[in-house]
Amino acid sequence: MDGHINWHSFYFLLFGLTACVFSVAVVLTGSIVRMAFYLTLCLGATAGLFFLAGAGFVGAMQLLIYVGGTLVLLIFGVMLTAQGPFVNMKTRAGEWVIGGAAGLMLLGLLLQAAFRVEEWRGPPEGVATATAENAPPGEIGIRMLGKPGDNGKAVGKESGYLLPFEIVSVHLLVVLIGSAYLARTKRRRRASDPAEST
Amino acid sequence: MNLLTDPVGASHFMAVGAVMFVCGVVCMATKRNGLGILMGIELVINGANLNFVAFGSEFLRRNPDYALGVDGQLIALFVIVLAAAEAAVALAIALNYYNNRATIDVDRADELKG
Amino acid sequence: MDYLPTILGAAVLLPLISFVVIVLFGAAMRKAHVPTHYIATGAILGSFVLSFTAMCIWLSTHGIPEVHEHDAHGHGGHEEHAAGSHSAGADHLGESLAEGKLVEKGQDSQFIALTDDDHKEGGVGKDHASAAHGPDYVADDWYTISPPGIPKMSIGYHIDTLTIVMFVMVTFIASCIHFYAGGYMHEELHDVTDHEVTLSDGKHLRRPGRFHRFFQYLSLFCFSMLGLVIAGNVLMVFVFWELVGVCSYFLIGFYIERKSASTAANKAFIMNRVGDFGMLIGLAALWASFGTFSFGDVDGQPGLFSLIRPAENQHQMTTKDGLVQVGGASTEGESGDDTTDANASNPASFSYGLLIVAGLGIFCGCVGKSAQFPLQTWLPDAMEGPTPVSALVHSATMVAAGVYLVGRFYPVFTPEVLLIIAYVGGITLFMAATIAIVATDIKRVLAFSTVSQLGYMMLALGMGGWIAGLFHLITHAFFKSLLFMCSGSVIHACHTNEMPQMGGLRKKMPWTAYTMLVGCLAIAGAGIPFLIGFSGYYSKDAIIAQAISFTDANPSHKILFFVAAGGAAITAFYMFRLWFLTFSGKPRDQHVYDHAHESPKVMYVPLVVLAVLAVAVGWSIPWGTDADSGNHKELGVTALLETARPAGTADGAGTGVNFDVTYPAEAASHAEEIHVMATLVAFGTAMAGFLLAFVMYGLQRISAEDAAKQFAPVYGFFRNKWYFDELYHILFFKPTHFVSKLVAKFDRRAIDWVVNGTAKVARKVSDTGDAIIDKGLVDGLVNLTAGWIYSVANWFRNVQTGKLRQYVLFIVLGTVVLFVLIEYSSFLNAGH
Amino acid sequence: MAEALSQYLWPSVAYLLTGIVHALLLLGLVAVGTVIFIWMERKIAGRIQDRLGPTRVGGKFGWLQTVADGLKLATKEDTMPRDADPILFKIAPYVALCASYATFIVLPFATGWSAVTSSISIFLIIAILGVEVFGVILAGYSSGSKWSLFGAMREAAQVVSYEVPLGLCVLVPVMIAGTMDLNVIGEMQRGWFTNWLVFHDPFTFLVFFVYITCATASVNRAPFDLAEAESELVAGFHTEYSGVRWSVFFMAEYNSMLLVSFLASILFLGGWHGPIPIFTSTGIAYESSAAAFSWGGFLANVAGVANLLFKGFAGVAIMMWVRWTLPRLRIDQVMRTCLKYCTPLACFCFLGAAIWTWAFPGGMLLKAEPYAGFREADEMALLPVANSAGTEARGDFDESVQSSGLASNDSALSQSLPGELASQDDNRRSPATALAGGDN
Repeated sequence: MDGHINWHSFYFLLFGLTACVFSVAVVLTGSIVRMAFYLTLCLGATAGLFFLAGAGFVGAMQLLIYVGGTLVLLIFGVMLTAQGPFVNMKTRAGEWVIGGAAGLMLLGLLLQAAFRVEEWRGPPEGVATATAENAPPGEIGIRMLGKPGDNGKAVGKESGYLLPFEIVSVHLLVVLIGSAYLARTKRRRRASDPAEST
Repeated sequence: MNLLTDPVGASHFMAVGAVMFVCGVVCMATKRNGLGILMGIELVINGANLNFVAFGSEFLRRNPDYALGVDGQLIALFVIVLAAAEAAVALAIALNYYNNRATIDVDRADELKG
Repeated sequence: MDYLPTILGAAVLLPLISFVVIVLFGAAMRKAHVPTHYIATGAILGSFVLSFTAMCIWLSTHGIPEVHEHDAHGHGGHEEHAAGSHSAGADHLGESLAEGKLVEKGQDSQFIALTDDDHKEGGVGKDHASAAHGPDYVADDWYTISPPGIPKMSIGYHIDTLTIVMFVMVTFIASCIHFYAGGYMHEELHDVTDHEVTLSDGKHLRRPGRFHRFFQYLSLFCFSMLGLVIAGNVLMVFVFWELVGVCSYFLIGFYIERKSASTAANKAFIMNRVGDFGMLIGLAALWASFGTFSFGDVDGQPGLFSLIRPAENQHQMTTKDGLVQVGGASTEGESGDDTTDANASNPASFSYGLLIVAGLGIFCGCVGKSAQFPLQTWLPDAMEGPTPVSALVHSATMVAAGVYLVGRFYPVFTPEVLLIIAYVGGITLFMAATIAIVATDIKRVLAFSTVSQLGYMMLALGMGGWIAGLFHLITHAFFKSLLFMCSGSVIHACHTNEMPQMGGLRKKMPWTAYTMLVGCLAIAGAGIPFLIGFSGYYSKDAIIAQAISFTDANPSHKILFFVAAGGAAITAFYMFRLWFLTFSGKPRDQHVYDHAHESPKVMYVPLVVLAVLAVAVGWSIPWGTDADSGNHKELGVTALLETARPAGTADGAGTGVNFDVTYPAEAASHAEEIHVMATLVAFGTAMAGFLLAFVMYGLQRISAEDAAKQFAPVYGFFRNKWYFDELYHILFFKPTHFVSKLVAKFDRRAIDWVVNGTAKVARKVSDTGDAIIDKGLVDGLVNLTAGWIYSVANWFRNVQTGKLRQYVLFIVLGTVVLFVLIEYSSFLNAGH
Repeated sequence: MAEALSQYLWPSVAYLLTGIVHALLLLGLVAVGTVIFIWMERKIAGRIQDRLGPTRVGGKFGWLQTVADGLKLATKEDTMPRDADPILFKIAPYVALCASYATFIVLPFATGWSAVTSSISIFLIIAILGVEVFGVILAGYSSGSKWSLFGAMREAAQVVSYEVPLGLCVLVPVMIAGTMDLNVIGEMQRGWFTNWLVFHDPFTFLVFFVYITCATASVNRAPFDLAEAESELVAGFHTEYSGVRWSVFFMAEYNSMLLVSFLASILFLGGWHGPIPIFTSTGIAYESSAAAFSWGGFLANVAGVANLLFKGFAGVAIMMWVRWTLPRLRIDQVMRTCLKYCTPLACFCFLGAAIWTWAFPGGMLLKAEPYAGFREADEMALLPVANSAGTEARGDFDESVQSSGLASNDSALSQSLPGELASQDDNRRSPATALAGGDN
């Protein structure tokens, strides 16, 4: 029995549980910095899941952009907007109840949708998924440059992504400029004097 | 089924994604801190992303031919990039908001109420 | 050779660049005290250098032109000129004319036989730029505007010797004028007080100087003129034609605050529009008939000239099938017996009338631009512009454009049109000359002199003297610009235009006086007969010779010769009257005399340069002998122009169909007898005019005032410019006023009544409808709906709390509900 | 190793055991390395400042000093400020250490000797290295001290900024090699030292120095050590740390230094290949990372590891040298160096190297006949196949493709190969271009 441990599944359990636990922790914790930390762990575990799914490049991207970039940005925001060392804004109990209930409903919905299709349940037993290799990034790059894949088994489903790629590039530029404009230093108004803040 | 011995499938990834998604939604619904809401959004996006990658993967399906292939990864990439952009803008907005109000509590930002 | 279009194109564009630069930076340069005229002058100087280069290239590739006619007469035969196929034919014609024969209809066949023979004999003959072959030219399109499928509209060029000569002339004179204007306009560098403009508070107008604007217009003017000259098709000609017009409008109205200036500018512009209207009709006729705009053959497509005078028909006027036949049909009856000849063109078989219309239309444009009778009145008024402008307008650019166009379109003109041109020119020549006698404004004298000289050119062209007319255009450009600039120098010194206030200025301003004397001598055609002379001597001789040759062939038009000869006398008279009144004798106004001074160097140096050329431009320099044919080569304007002569016009324009007129070949006027007689006539008349002027104004033996009193009616008639302005006032202005008053009355009484009545009725009806339908029905419905929506929306607004988190919850709940619904419905469906 | 063990043990246990052994080996490298580095730093600082450095405690050249330091740190009282966030405060050093330690997972130490063979290893290393700053920020924030917070902010700003030029510098060798696989990049530089990428063309030569600068800045070493500027911020983000946790931060820092030095060697300085190809020319070295086990190859690989370690330690020594020689920059100067000099320079070099590679496919000093093994490495980058299949593919490739003998899970790539091979006269053609060109 011991010899049949499926390491792929094992790692999935490891990373999936990490992701789930820490995403719940994000919801439950009150401190915004701890939230960010748990989020990091959650997203890191997600990156691990990406590796398990054979999307190594996406996983690395996730680490680089989310964990390395976006979250650092977020922490910056936290530090810039925190007045005391640890700011808690208490949520009322009623909101917790309503939010939790709605969330649970949604979760139920999504879970039953996830396990509904037999085909999605995974490969038939005995197929060794532990050898799942990450696809080389070459194909991703080529597809991004607009060359449709000639993967014979999925003709018609795959196409080039040059236009979205370009749109996203321009979008990023716009965002860069826009956020630089929005966040540039302005005269800071005092909170105690609402008459000044028009 | 025994998760330690049986191969996992797209459904399992989707379950993890669903948990993250719901956590994100609940986070958005309950946090009063603007940045907390931002983190909720990140969770939601990642939950969704996980689904894309899972559907793209050929190892997680009964019939690998039905997998999305690289398309799933590509969409996930786009989502990541757009999420980063969104985070930057949202953060800029949050900072601006904070500069104007000296707080980040989104419940105070209800002046658009008609 | 291949570089020619590029070089000339660059020469055209340089002034445009200068214009653009000054437009963009002129104001800034004025503030920075950077003289703008360096740019404009540099540009036009560059153009001149390029044009001159182009001429050198042309001469080096085509060789120095050879002269045939003189040789033919000198040796009395044409057998030895086997090489020049044209020369033989031309010589033959010249010879037959010299023997006093009229050119009969039948000679055409003879001519053709002769040329055929020559072709057989002279197989190795050098391909001369002779009439039998048509002139050498370079024509192509730079840029085609129109899409394929419709008649081609393009920006192209047509370069032949005429183009090049015009280029050199225009750019050279314009360069001199630019230099001169740099000195003349110096007042405009600073703020200017215009003493001729009085404001309502009694003060004089004070305005910022417009130095840069002046040069900007000047540059545009040069650009348009050069573009007009290089234009390769009619459309382009028309565009630049209008550009020239608008530039003259700007420049004549340069002192826009003066009422006289702005009116003069308007007048010039409107008069030109009248002519241009005719020109448009002419162009339309041409286009409708030939479907092409370009002059020469471009890309194998035959141009206008080859269509009208195809090479297969020895460049005689020919038609093609399918032309509008109405014109031809109408002329057939009258000229049926003239068209029996087998080889000659058959005018009746094509729309000859349409060609006449086209020719007349184009000439209409030229009448406007070159201030010919009856549209001449704008030119004297145009003296309101600054003197350099007058010099430019009157010599090289605007008025020259009209004459140039007649020359360019020469193959299109039928004998009838040419005759009309000749008569219009003659009338203009005489009328303007008489007015010039009595004018006292120094610039007006010159203006009328210009009109008169333009009449000369038109007369010459109309009598078949293509070279004579264009030659006079060139020489006239030089001495007239010289004269104008001299007068400008005088005005600059005296601050007045009136000659009665001048006198004795010779001592004060010697450079101006003597250069002007050179100009007067040149325009009067002074020279030692048969030996050498000023440039006017040659060109006027050529015109009078042409007049003699023409009137010999057509005795019924003898009057044209007298006009030409008399005009020469009057020209000499009024020019020397001007000179004597201005420069000799005693000062008539001591104040003006004391104030006068010689102009600065920058102004009189161009005068000297121009004076030299006014003397020399008419000379032909012998340039050795051609090794092959033994012909003499000559370097001179006439010889150059000869190589540009339009195909098929060397042997005269043929015979009129509607009028009884016969055109001899222009070469015929070089015959010995005619030449001698013309020289004598020209010299005699000029001498007579000069002597009279000398007696009256130089020696003051005959009192001019007495003469004026004695001939009071004539004097008044001349003084009032033949009452043309008044005539136009009565003919056009008053009837228009009358008609417009009538129309206004009708408008107010009848039309207004109808309109108001209709409006009243409509209002009544709509008022009634409004009360019933709109207020009751529509408003009720609308209000009901709005009220309902309001109440619903009012309820919904409670949902809009503005709380972000609440919205998130709504989204979640919405999603859940949606899924449940779908689930439920699919469940129901499955149940079925 | 796992396969060998699984003959005697349960596969799962064998797998776990192998992993633990590998991890311990690497951890040993890090820990011992840190100890050595501390000693090195002290000695080098002493020499540069014209003194002897530690000599008192004992041992040859005073090496026992660092052992004594370690003992002291381990036994020191672990204090925590009252205002600190306890969870984050405790966990922050381990985040930093884990991030820098995890990079070794894909780092090759010699031909074929990497824990995980990944086609995107360099990308992964850069990504994981970026996480290290997270621990620093957490530490700075959770300490509840303004010095720590300032230090953390500075460090975060600096590291995030310098990641841009650093990434651009790394892109240059990646572009030349046409792969992000460090194994391939290293194999590509086999042979004489002229094959090293730093000598590939003038632009790589230039970008090597840009890389060194950026790497120094991104690991917060002097003269870019703004985050722990003693004179201003006491000790920056680890002001409040002491004892073991402090030493963990120290380990993370030295580990990062070692890592960027390793990267510099692999990307530019030939990696585990020496300047003179002793093992390659004698033929006992592995020909590629896919070669079967042989004792000669094993020996060569051990020598390669030593080589790489030497280069890495030399790099660290140079960083120390720089630290004790150059004064510290101001924060604005640091940022200006990054944004105004390093980034444009790296962009320029990237473009230049791209053009150079396109114009001179062989590079500047590379020998006319490149090492034959590279060709196979090239193929390996293209083929995500099992190791045995790779050797088979070398023999008669077309046939194996025809018979679908390749256990490739991406048929698009395998189909593209025949055309690519046919046109591959020039062995130096990068796999990416070959892929794009031969794909139809």
